[in-house]
Amino acid sequence: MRILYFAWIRERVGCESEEITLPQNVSTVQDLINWLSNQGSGYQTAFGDLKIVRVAVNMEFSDFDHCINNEDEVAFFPPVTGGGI
Amino acid sequence: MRILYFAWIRERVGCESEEITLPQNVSTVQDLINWLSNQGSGYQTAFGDLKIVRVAVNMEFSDFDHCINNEDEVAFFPPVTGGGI
Amino acid sequence: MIRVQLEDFDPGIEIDNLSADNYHIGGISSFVGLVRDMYNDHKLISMTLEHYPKMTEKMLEEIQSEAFKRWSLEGCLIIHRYGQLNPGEKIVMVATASLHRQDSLESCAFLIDWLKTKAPFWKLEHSTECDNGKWVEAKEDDNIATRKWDKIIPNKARDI
Amino acid sequence: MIRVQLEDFDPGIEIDNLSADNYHIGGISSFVGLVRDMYNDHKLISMTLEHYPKMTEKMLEEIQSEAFKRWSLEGCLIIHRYGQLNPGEKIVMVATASLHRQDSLESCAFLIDWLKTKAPFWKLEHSTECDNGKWVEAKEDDNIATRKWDKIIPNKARDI
Repeated sequence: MRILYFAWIRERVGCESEEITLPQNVSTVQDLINWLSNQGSGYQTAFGDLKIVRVAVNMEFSDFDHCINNEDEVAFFPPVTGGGI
Repeated sequence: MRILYFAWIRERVGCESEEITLPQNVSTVQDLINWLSNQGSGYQTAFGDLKIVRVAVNMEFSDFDHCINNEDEVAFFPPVTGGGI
Repeated sequence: MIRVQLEDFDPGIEIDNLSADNYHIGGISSFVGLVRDMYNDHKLISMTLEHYPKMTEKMLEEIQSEAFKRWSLEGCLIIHRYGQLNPGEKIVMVATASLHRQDSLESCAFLIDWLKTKAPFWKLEHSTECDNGKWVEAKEDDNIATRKWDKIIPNKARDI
Repeated sequence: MIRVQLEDFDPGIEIDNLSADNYHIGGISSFVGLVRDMYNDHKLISMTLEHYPKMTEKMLEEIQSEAFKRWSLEGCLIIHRYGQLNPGEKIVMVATASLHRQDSLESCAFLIDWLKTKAPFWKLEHSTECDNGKWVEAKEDDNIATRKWDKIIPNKARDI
């Protein structure tokens, strides 16, 4: 699975993207967040306040209970702030 | 008094503007229209349907019962159709 | 700024001028009106815009003042052409600049609605059907569009 | 048309291109977003716009399709820049062309509101107060502005 990180989530995690093999027992976005949060303090601070974390699965905004599999591209980022003013 | 005519009212009256001395008994726009309508068939057709005639006195949209005097500039025209589309 | 002119204009230059040296501006909304080639099922060859010059300037100034009163604007532009115009040519441009986008979006829509019923312009259409020209009648829809602004009192304190 | 680019753009050329050779168009509305020099009482030196390239294109296409579904449009343009931008620089432009002015005015406002909450862009502000940069937080107001469009079903048959 490909995971992408943007903005301050990227800064806290310490990388832009990574390839992982989905561990057993990880079937939703929330499972993935829980698993990642145990991979180091960078991940832990990145996912410390989930109210300000958003996720896209295969470039669609998704909920944390969205099911994922090894072929998905999952991106984590803060709420978007585009569009000029 | 200066009177201006625009669009099809100008075409029917046959001139763009004229200077007149306000006749006795003409104290409102409506009086002026009545008086002008007796000045020839052009005026008569121009003021034939007052629902589609608008007036400005001194460059302010006005009603037909607006009082006028010799120093005023009175303009007659159809409802405006500016502004592109 | 108000301009009533025969000549064409460049919307890009006008937009740039409106924001030049003012780095507080966050957005510029504009509307450019063009001459269409079809009106009521007949093909337009050209149109002639007649106006009442002194009153036009006065009314456009009043419309602009009204926009500045109702919204927080950093800049405002109204350009209206007159004379003969062919399909595809620009007739009118309104543009407003503001810190926050809603002020400029709303005031731009307001300006073009008001302009249609308050600026003393009359259109003579030359079409394939009527080469001598036919004076365009005002639309009741335009009056409705203008009147809707009577009810709208924007909140200047908003921060969107 | 969708463009996501580092380079600046010329709104005048974009407006001209949107109406080129289409004489049915009666009006073009546009919104140009600029980098402001002040945000929340501190002076901005520059900002960096980060985005999720593949998803950006996809979302902008979806937003554009939604505008074409809701309004009668003859043309639509969304340009969004990314990378480092200084105060006064253009960030974004949306423009829509239609036969009647309300379609283009409403869809232009819709596009910029939707873009703010649906396009995956994040702003890093470099200010006098925080030279290393501070990520801009999303505004609840933007979500409210986006949601208001859920209620609006424009009437495509209108002739204003």
